Amino acid sequence: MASPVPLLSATSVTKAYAGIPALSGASLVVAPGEIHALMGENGAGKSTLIKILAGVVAPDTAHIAIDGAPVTIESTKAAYRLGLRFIHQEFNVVPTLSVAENIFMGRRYPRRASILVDWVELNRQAQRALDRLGIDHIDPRQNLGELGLGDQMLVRISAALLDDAKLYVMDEPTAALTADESQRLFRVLREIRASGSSVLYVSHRLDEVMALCDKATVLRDGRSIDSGALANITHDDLVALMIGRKVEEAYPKAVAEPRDTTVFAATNLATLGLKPTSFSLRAGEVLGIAGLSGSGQGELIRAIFGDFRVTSGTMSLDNAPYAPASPAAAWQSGVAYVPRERRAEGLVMRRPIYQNITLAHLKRQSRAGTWLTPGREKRFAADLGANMRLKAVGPAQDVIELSGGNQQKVVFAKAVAGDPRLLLLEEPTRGVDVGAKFDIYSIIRERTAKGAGVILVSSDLPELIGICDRIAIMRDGTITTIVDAAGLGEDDLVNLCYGRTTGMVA
Amino acid sequence: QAKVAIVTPYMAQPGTQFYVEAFQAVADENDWDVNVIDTAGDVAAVISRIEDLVVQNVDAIVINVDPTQVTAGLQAAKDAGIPVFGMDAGADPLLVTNVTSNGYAMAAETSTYVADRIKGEGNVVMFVFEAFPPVQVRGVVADAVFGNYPDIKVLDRVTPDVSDGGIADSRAKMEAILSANPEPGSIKAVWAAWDQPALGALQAIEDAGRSGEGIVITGIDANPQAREAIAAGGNFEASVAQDFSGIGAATADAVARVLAGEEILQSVTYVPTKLITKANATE
Amino acid sequence: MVFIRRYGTLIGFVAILVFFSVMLPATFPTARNWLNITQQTSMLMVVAAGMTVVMVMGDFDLSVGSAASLAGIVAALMMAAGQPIWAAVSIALAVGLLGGAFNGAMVSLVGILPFIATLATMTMFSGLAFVVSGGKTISGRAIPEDFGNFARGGIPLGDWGGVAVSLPNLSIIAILVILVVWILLEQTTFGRRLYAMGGNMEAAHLSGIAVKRLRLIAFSLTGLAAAAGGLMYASRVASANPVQGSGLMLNAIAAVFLGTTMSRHGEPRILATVVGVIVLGVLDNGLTQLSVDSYIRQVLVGALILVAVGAGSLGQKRR
Amino acid sequence: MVFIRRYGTLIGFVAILVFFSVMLPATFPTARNWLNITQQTSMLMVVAAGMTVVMVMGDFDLSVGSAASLAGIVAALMMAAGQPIWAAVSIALAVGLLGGAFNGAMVSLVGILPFIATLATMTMFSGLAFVVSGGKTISGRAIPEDFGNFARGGIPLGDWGGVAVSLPNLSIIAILVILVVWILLEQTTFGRRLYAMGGNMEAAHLSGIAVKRLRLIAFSLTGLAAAAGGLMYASRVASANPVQGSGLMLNAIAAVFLGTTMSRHGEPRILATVVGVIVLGVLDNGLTQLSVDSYIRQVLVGALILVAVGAGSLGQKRR
Ligand SMILES: Nc1ncnc2c1ncn2[C@@H]1O[C@H](COP(=O)(O)OP(=O)(O)OP(=O)(O)O)[C@@H](O)[C@H]1O
Ligand SMILES: Nc1ncnc2c1ncn2[C@@H]1O[C@H](COP(=O)(O)OP(=O)(O)OP(=O)(O)O)[C@@H](O)[C@H]1O
Ligand SMILES: [Mg+2]
Ligand SMILES: [Mg+2]
Repeated sequence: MASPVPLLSATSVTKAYAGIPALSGASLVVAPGEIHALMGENGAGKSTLIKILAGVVAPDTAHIAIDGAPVTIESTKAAYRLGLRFIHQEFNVVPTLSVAENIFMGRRYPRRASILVDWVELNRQAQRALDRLGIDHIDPRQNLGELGLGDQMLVRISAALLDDAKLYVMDEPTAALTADESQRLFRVLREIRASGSSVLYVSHRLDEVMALCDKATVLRDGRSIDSGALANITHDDLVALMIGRKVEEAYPKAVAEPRDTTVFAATNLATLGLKPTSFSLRAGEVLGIAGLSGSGQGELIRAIFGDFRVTSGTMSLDNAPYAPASPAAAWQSGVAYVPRERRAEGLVMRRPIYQNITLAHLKRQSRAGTWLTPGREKRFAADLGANMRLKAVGPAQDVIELSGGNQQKVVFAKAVAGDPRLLLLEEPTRGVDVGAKFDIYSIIRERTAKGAGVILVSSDLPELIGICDRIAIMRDGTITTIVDAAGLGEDDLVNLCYGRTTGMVA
Repeated sequence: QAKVAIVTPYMAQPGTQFYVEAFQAVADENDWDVNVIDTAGDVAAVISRIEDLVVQNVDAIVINVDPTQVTAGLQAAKDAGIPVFGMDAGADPLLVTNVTSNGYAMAAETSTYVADRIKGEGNVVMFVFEAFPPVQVRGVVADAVFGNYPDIKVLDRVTPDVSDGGIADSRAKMEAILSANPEPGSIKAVWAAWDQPALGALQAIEDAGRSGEGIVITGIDANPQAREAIAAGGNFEASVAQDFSGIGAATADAVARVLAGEEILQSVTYVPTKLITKANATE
Repeated sequence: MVFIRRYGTLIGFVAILVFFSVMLPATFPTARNWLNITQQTSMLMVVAAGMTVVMVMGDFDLSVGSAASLAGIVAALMMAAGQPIWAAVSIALAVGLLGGAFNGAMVSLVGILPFIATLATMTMFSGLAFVVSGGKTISGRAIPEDFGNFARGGIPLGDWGGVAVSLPNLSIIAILVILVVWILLEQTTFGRRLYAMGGNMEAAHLSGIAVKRLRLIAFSLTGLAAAAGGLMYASRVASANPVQGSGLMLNAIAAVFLGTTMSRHGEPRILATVVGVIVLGVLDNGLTQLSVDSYIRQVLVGALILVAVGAGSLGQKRR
Repeated sequence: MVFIRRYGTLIGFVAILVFFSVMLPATFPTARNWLNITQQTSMLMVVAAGMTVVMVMGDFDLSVGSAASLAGIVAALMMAAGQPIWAAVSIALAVGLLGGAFNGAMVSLVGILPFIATLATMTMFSGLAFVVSGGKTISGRAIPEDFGNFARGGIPLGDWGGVAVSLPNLSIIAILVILVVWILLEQTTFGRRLYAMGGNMEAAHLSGIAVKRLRLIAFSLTGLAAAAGGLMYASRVASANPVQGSGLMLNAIAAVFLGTTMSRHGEPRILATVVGVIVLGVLDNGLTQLSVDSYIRQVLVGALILVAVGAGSLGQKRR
């Protein structure tokens, strides 16, 4: 194969935030007609590099060329005109506008009489963009905010695919997608490759990357340390390249079997969007919750957490009646929560890391429950952060300055900081690199070894199978079955979620 | 029972209270149903409220706002045959009559008092307010009087912020002026177009420890706080009492006469005023 | 449930209307009275419509009242100096547009918080109005009769129960302004982009919307509407003084906010703003007709707004 | 660069101070004048300190001015009725606290937007002040001398360049209030929680913060501070009228917002609010001493604020 002019070449890209380097001479070369993975651990500089290409962040130095011609990208509009399309890591949608309007955001709407919006045409074109991903369950006229996270991501992808471009850049597009939805995205990405355009792809799901991408560039500490065809490298070597050490196993072994005491039980628990549901959780057990999006997983968690008013049924915690009136009461009882959307629900972005971590534990992290002790708080936060390899300047750094995966670690740290009896986790490892995932799983196992119970909602099926003891399947607002995770295959789980029978039902 | 309405944007000003109370007293004697409407400074709202009153078909309307600004409302009342009276408002063909004190005369009284007291020479600080016509005319007269003395210099012509009543801001302004003119005798007098700035200036002078310099302060209106200050014998020496109650009562009398079928010919009805000094402040 | 949540505030307002109609059957629910209300609220309507444009982006403009006063003063001074009415009106509108553009530049180009920027320009415009007018009220013969007559005129609608009614000119202007703003916000790409900015400024910026330019334009339009409101006010009172618009600012913001309690996601909508303005106008109109003492009226207006809006909010218990 | 960004506004303000000191070397930078400024701004300081508490949560309180007026009226009426000063002051403070709690209940329990809720209560409190006072100014012999004397008194500080200076009582109160608010916001879990709520209400709720209760408390404190400011005002003018606090509201919000331009992420901070209040006070004091015409002074105040804040903002390039 002749070596053609690269579609995109970015060399000597440097960027420092307040003197601290995020990129130190990184380079990236993407050829036409390839799906190129951009790899690296949390905080390696992937998103920063992408934002520079998108004209969102100004680099300190950069030599960027498109089709061999040097360019400077000084605005989002410039990037657009150069034929680059982006899906950024954080959710950038307008929930109050319709799906079609979100798809067309930033572009000129179809018009009548040269000024008035042609709504019919707008919705038609939006529908076409959705069709391209094979999406038929989303109405372009719907409000985007009414959709689940996965569907919102599908809309964002449709928006990027609205017209033809040279390079599509996607920063963790599958973090919120189900396996099925991911497959549809991959089909389109392969179509794009076939048409001669390229894709720059970021994901911490390595299996996905190995299966989909042709080439990879690995960033570590803001430098490109290797680049090459994925066909020539094994999974384990890739991990070692990224995080600089070997990870033997994806999931830590359970230290102890679940005990026979019950930590938590729900009896006929119901709330808005949740039909009467009963289950119990043993001390030291991790119970996974699987199901299609919108099956009531979120409602179940929020009901247990005291955030949704329970309309019927009872709960018990450590065999005592448990009926929290609010999340405040839940935390008091020793229940901790990692919410689904870290930026909207989990973090106070413009506050320091340590303040975010101690927010739910201020009673204990203060003198007499009243007087702040910032020094102690910082030390406490620094210790916790070290446990999960939090990459930050220090505990006083504002969360908004952290990379996506590191923000997620802060949310997790807050949840485990108070030695909870019951951990409620929604997508706790979203955007977290393989190494840090292992750390998080280890912490979960540490908690269970001390007799805590864990309820884990995740769209990452290998994760569910790997870390859970049992998995509850939710459908239409209630738990339909609970199966043992051991020996379960991904396909079995998918079938269960769709309500298709397999021989596996326990 | 006759329905009479008073519409004013200036209810918060002390004078207005007295008009209204005296008016009410006469109204009670006549057993009228009085509706007092304050539009809190909004002149267009005066028109709106007059329109509402016309819809409601009241028997008489009293305003205390410049009639040329509410012509639309006055016209609506006239079309409906409802008589409108001015209570210290201004003369206008659409009004039956306007009952008021003579503003030119009041300002002449205090400004000549000042000029005489300082023997026609020295620096004078003026507190004025141009946005309100009846007060604005006072400034005009005082300007003329001081301008007629070659040795009187107007040091500053201050318009205080009146949104809080005028005392506090006038005081802050006077404090600054005193700081800028630290020499004893560098300020001979403070002439204020109404009492609140005079009171603010008095506080500033006393607080600065300069009450011994003999700075002469005058106000206009002679409200209770001013009378007390004058009676105390300090720098605040004189003010002019408008007979607010007299204006209110005279307006009510005019309304009564018209309701009784009489015709009123003079477009302005003057009610006498009086210079207030230490001698008669407590009367 | 969903019904109450969405329409709670509206129901509260309808209850107020029903109350007045029952208490004042002969005068409140008449065509004449309603035409009065549209005229009485027309200035606020125009200013609030302009305010809606910036509030859609999540911004404020505190300077509209001063801008209205300034525009009125400028027009009055020009007319007093013998300029034709059309020239005076055009220059006054241009002053409003420029003032708004200045606000927009401070907010979007310099990057000052809208609250501070427009508070500062509120002071500046008001000071300018005092400076150019010398603090005086310009009235009487200085103002051409035609100018004052405009606000008094209207299009005759014929007889209604024996009374001749006409659609006031001021109301017509208000309706036109509402129509233009409605088209702008709901039917053009420009308006939809403002909504995108209000919903998520970051997302709007990332998707290539020229947020700085649009913000500048939006503030300019608000300034223009404020000037129009100020001219209407000046025409209605056939005079101009440097403070006469000052009451418009808080009421305009209040009307837009009242409107937001009726929209799906709490975003400002022009038609909801219209309802908000009318509610404020109806409360004044109805309580005056009921001869409620003005002080007690103040307390009642506040309380009624709380009850009406509160009814809507209580319905929205999510948890 | 980072320096300019963070301290740009502060540098602008220092430039203003230097300017006045150069123009008025004999009178502006004197202890006497500065003590005057602290006294003149003391009421605004107290009200703005209270406003900072709710603005930390991202809320507003538009009713502080009316609450101040109402508290002043209540105290004056009680004193006029022969009650001892301490009783009158306590009851007036209680009225402020209750009014604030009412605001808090509307916002947090009923769920009305702070802007609408406090706009409504602003109208209500103001109406109440008129109703209880009958619209009259209460002054003169109705007010005990001791009450008015308090504002005139102070702690002697000795001689300063031949002039006897003293620290005014009102300034002392302002300093105490600032200290209390500083401790509350910066040193206690209560303040930490308010800041978290201001940063992300949802995250704060899900982190176990009793957001409703805290909001209620915060609004109550703001009401209390407003009442204190109103009492100080009444003492300073030795009288009370139902509108005298109305200028405080916008200025208090302006001071807090000016302060936010000096903090890291634009969050309100009490010490920054103090700077904001002093800037407003210094501009008034300095320009008056320069005998700048009061109308032109208005324009200058606005322009200087824009320049000072703009200097800070321009340093903050977004990308
Ligand atoms: N606004 C900012 N201010 C200061 N530092 C920042 C800022 N944004 C990013 N950084 C730092 O730059 C480094 C690179 O971050 P980046 O978001 O590019 O990482 P990433 O590779 O995308 O990580 P992840 O996989 O977690 O998303 C991190 O150390 C981060 O803390
Ligand atoms: N980052 C982007 N993402 C998506 N579309 C973009 C982006 N930047 C620009 N566009 C689209 O590229 C085209 C050219 O942009 P530009 O805004 O200059 O057009 P315009 O003529 O100014 O349109 P308008 O008058 O509607 O603003 C438009 O269709 C615009 O919507
Ligand atoms: Mg990233
Ligand atoms: Mg464009």
